[in-house]
Amino acid sequence: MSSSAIVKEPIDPAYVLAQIGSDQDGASILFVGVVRDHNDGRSVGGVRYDTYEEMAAQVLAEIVDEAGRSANTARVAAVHRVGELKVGEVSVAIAVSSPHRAEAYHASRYIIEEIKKRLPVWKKERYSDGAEGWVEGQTPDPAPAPHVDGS
Amino acid sequence: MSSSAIVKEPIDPAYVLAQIGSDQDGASILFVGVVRDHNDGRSVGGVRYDTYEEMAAQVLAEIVDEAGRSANTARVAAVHRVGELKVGEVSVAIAVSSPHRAEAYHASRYIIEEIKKRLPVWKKERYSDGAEGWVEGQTPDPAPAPHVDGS
Amino acid sequence: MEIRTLFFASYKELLGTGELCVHLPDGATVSDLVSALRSRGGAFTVLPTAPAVAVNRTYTHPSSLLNDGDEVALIPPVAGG
Amino acid sequence: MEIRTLFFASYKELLGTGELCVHLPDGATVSDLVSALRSRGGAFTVLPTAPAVAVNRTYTHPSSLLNDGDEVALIPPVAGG
Repeated sequence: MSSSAIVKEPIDPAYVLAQIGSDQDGASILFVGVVRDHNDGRSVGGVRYDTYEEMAAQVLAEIVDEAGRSANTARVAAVHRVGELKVGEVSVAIAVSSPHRAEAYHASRYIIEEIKKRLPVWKKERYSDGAEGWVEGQTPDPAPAPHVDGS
Repeated sequence: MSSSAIVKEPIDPAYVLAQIGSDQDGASILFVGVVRDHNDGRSVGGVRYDTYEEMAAQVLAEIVDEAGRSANTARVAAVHRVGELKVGEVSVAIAVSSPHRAEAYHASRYIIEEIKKRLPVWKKERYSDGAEGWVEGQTPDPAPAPHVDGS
Repeated sequence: MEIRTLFFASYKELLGTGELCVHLPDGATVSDLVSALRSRGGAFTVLPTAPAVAVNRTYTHPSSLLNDGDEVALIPPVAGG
Repeated sequence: MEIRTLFFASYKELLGTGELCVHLPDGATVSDLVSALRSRGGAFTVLPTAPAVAVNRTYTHPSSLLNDGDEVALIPPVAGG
């Protein structure tokens, strides 16, 4: 019931949302990450996401699996885009459904936080003044704990 | 930038999501509440939501406004359906966008929790065995605190 | 004074009506209205002694004073979402 | 033994390459690989002494032993989402 992918094409959030949900589920949550026009006070014109594709696909599948197991019978789908993105374009879409809303919120938040901690994806911002820079990220832990922690 | 409504017609979550988002916003969250096929161990065939419509419209607008003010420059939209609903139909859709994800998650969760605490809407479940029953709800506080509490 | 009193959901089913016009002496409170209703007997005695109440569409304390023409709703526990 | 070593993002830009084949003695660890790279001098000295490392696509401790044919990636701080 769960799915995940690293893609180069634009993401359609409605399509990701349509991957999940069932008659047992009272709550569905869609998280959409979008390239915004500023970061740390600088005006951003666009970004490029690089990736270690084979590993990223595997890590994203693990994160989705962990979230699904933690949230009682959750249906989970996550897609991360890589390559060149313009302001307003979707970088990540995460959909979760679950019988009750608490688990769905928890699983949704878990996935985006774990993506930021350990998905091998890097972001280079292109600023309006022509400069570029790699976004300061997080150093992945060598043994990520496979449990869902508090929000 | 915020909107809210009590409606009798089916809700299109994608339409609610399309109400929000801007180039300043890095995170959008859509919460969708769906009529599920069971509750408290009983098989549910459908539900009816009754409402005190004039007051519900006013209370939902207040909740949306509180969430918007608490989440830094959030764009917020919330729609609650009333009347007869079948299993799988959407009862509520809440969309929030914000520069950062923490505020968006917080505002989204705040809205659904406040709806359950104080929106004058009542749910009668129709069970597979033909019986019906009002869902045990929450008694609204006479002076709801207008601040966003922890999740 | 005259109070337009509204009933919803389980209260409406219990009483068999969604609306009543209730006459009360000046200076009456929300609590007085509830007592007046319960004193009608029959199904009215099944109403809680201190239900949630909205006066003119705002949740209000039982001790609040009522005014002629107020719209008062007795609110069963809510279950939206 | 021979280790296929991958560089991404800022490390790739720094070194001007995304991949190197590195020869190491048997029994070498992840740390030994990083030391061997840094000892090449030039831009290599700018690599952290203990970067995050994935061996065969799994995050691994610096003390882990390497095997001939391993794919080892040096992982700059990640910034997905």
